[in-house]
Amino acid sequence: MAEMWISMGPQHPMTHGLWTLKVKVDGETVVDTEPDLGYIHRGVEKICEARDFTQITTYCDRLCYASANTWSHAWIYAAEDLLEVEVPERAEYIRMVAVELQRIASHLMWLGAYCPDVGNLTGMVWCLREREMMMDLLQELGGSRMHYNFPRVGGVKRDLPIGFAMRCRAKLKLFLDRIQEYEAILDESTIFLVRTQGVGYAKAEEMINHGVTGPNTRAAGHDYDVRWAHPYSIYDELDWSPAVERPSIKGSDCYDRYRVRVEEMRQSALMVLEGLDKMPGGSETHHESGDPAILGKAPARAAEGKTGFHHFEDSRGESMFYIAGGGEARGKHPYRVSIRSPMFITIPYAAKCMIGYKIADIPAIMGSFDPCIGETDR
Amino acid sequence: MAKELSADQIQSAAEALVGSVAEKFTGSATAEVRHHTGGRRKNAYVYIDVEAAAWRDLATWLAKSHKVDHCSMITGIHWPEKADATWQVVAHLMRTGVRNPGVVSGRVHEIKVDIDALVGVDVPLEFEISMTLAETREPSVPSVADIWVGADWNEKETWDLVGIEFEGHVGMRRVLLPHDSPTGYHPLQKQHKLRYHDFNEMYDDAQGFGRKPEDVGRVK
Amino acid sequence: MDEGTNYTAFSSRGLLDIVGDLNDKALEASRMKDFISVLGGRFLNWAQRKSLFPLHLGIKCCALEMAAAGASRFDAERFGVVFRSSPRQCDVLLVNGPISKKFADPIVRLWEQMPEPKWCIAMGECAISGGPYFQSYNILEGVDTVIPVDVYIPGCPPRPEALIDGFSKLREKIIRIGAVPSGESEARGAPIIVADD
Amino acid sequence: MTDDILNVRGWVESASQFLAEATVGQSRHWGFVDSVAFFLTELIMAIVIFGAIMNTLLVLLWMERKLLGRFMDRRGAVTSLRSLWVGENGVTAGEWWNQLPFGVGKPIGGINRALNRIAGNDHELEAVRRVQNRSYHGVWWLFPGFFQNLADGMKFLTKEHMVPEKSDRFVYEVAPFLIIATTVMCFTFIPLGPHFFSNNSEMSILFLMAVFSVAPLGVFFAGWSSNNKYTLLGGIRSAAQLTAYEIPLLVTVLSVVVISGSFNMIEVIEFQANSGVWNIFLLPLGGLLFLVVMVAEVERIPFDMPEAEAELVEGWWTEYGGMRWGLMFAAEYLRTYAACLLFAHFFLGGWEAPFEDTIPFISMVPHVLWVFLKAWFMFIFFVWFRAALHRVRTDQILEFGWCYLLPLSLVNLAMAAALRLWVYDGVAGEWPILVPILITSIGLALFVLLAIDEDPEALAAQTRPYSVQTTDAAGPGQHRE
Repeated sequence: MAEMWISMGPQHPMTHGLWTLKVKVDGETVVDTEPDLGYIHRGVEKICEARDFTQITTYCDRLCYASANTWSHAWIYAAEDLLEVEVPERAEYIRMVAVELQRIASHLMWLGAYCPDVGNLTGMVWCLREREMMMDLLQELGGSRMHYNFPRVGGVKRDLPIGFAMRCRAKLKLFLDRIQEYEAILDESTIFLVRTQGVGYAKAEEMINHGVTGPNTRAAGHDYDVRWAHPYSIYDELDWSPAVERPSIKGSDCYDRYRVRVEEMRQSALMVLEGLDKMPGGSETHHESGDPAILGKAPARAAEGKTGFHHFEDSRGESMFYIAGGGEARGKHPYRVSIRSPMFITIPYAAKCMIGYKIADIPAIMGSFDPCIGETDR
Repeated sequence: MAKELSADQIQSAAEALVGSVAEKFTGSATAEVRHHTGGRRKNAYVYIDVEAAAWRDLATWLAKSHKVDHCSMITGIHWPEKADATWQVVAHLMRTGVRNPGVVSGRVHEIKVDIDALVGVDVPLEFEISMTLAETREPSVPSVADIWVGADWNEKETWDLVGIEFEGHVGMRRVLLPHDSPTGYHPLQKQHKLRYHDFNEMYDDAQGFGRKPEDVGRVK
Repeated sequence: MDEGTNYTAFSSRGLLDIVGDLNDKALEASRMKDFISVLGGRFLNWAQRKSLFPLHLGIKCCALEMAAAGASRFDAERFGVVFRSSPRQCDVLLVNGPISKKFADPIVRLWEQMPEPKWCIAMGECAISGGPYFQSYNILEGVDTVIPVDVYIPGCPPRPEALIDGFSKLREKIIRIGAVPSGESEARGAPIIVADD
Repeated sequence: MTDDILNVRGWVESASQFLAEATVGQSRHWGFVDSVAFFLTELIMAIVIFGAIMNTLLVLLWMERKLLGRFMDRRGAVTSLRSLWVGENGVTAGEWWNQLPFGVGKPIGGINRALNRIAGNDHELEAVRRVQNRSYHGVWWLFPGFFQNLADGMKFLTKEHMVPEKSDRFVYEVAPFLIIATTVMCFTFIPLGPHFFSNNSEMSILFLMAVFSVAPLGVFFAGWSSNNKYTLLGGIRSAAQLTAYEIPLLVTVLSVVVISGSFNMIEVIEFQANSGVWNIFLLPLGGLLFLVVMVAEVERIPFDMPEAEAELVEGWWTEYGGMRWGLMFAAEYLRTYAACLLFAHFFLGGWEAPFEDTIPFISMVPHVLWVFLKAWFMFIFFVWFRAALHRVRTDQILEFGWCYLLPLSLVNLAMAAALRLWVYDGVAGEWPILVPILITSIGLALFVLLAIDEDPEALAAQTRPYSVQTTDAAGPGQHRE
């Protein structure tokens, strides 16, 4: 068959979200690919120049909608760097609980979307069933199911509700057994292994040079993690180590990326359980919102010419906010907000990864990089 | 207690690097060690102010001899009121130290980094490199897409939204805005205002798609 | 050979027209036509109401609520709502995110590819009025600037129960008005807003 | 022929004979009485068989939805009969029956009100009626969700028929007829009972297999003609996959014919009834092969490449909508139903009750029931595969078909011939009871041993059971180095 360009268009079951992957195909083998992004570009950086610091948190929730908390916390850490704000110890622990629960929910959404990519609908419904548990917990913290607007500059909006710790421990223990169910239907299914092993090779050095970070590089055998390399929050007081996978000689394949994320789900669950035990002031006490134990004082205006930036370990890679303060002329609004989306850099690399494989491998490889188009198009 | 990079490891690595930048790029680049000012830990990072012309060989020097292997983000900012520094490009780089795992007796073993033993060039470090350009119609900065491929799509996005050219960039095209948007239209420049930024033009027909009939003339 | 005629030896279309007219007049005369059209109409209306296939189109956060509505806790399949991937096999275009200028043409093409008795549900603030991005330079203010919309589901994102209520509001509209082609907008009646009553 | 109280064919023959004599026999063409009677019998039996299959097909669809719902921990469709007369959330279509001519509407209105009162959801309190909105499921506990598939099917009638502009119009419109006609034609040769069949030709299995394998041609025409790259790929994949699985299918069916001694379907079943042992116990490998090959023939999940949801949007039927797609959707399930019925006839002894001669009154039960029960039981496996397994890639499917299934089916054929010649014909024309027991136990032991392929050392060391360290097993990847 002559080579032909297939446009896997904006509306396509393989694309989790709206983007087009133009694939040049020779028979069944992929010869060349070209991603085309920008279908839900909504100019968040331009809008943020007309909003103050608390209003921008809601926009950052809606950047990557599968992991809203990690993005709003990334923004708040950058804003605290700009406004030179101290955060009380208890607020750091509550933030860690919120971020790690959101990381589990985000990885569950990824596994739920990855199973139909490789052909099995049961995996999706099971993972979404567990994600509902995590969303219930986050709904107690933030108030709504998906976009929580939970962190504030200097702390958190609300303390843990009464009884939250007990419910959280029960659900996480149940979740730790449910992961065995996923591994039963995925790891022990020969067809899943045949579809994902040896597919979508990517070496560590090549990835980091291409700007790909997070679970995708840890799957390639090096335990680089922003949480220990550029330390923030209270990860040093918890007993955890980055989830690393032992790849093959030719680099990490889809199966490694799947293993890394399942391992990270387990670790996040254990971190939340440990965080609840070590919470200063105990996880049963409840402070009123605005109490200095959970919300420090924070100025509303940035000094002239002051800038602030912060790297954050998002569930898909290393996300980052760079803010240029506007001084008196801009009032409460920042002068420029720049958002580093890990997937905006990973998708072109994943598209290059597909060359040489079959058409049926495109969803397997693309899905294993966990694309989230909301943050890509900003 | 999980191990993590201690503050003085980062501090010493940053000072070492700032020292070598000072004696290598005396004229064109000034480097200093700055600290994050928020949160629990005030980690150090390297801030380099470089002229646009010297950006490319600073980048190759950092990549070759200081193992800066990851370009995190390139941002373009438009300061219309500053005549001498109208266009600013801020590049954030990182030294991650990610290496391919070695093969031992036919089996690949992953790398578990011994954090306390990291010293000197192996310590992961953050960089913020800023370049400013005076008032011009076509601001342009040399491209580093061939040194770090990660910078490729960052530069495309920066040109697409802010309008700063990158000489030597292969295949510059619009990635986020519609392909048929007018040439020279870069929305993040300050002369473009948000829609309805002042209240009274709430319902005139800014986007040219025809308003719903019953909304014409209504003041919000 | 003008477009559309079959390649068979004799033009079967002519035969079909003759037989069709004959049949029609006979049924008309014996008043059987009303009998069939009323009973058949009610049954086919029930069939159309009970199996509304939305398009597998996920734009932004409301897409995850749509997936949650399809999953096991808020099972939308209880009401015959099964997500199909090709617009040819769908009845409902569920728009669940902001429509950017780049996606305006593709969404109109998707709408035109759907066979005729079709409805459009605007789910979430972004689809209703551009939502939090109404000031953006790249976002249309609501999907009704390009497609006629039948049911609006407010919320950012609306809960899966609201999405399922949106489908039941659409079923109410179908039983009341019937499967009117989307061309005649006045015969379609006013759009419904969920949780409005 | 085992006698059966449901002697449908006998009744129809006597009825049509009587009818023919009463009409043609009295006229001057009395010579044609027998041929008219024969024509009437065949016509009525064909319609009866088609009706039985189409109605029990709804059972199949309902089983699929409910079983998938159970595997996926959700309820599945629950649309029930009551939703016919109960409106939506209290909104009804008004007094529509008054528009019916000749006052026929009055009784319908009366029935509607009575049903609403008995099994409706009208409660005197408005709020309770609105909340208890049981328009979708409720008191009518009879198979909730059974009518959902009926609603899906009938909905396609009202859909607009769109033909893609640049598609090959004639082939686009004819391809679905090719698929549907050949699929329905299969059922003429599948007997549902000893006296409940439409056609009992001498070589019925041969003709059945020929008709069964014409449909993939229609799939390829449909894929090619709708002028869409996805459907073209779907059509080509379907053609490649089905040629790869046609030969193992025919060889497995041949092994059943060899062991049963005849090409006629009814004689195959009679052989299993008389010899006292079902073929599944004699040819367990054949049964397994037939199941796997049939899953590939009807393109269900593990071998779902032609309509791969993930990358080909909807595969070869992306451009079809409305009634053509509805019928093709039904044709896919009809082919699965034919596969289940064939498995029941070839390996599970057709209409022979499990302990036919030992339990006294079991032969009083109409044999059609056993055929349907066995077919539905086999359908559970099809749904189980769909819920548990992932989609295999096209080149892996073809490799599996040519390199594994074909040799295995030849081995199975050799086993069947050996069993027939040495054991059945050699001894007294009756299976010695030891042979099936031995074969089944060895088969089960082999299956369990082969199924446990986890490599504990590899799982513990978190490396790959399939060593990918040196060879690049699945990923061609040559283009990149």
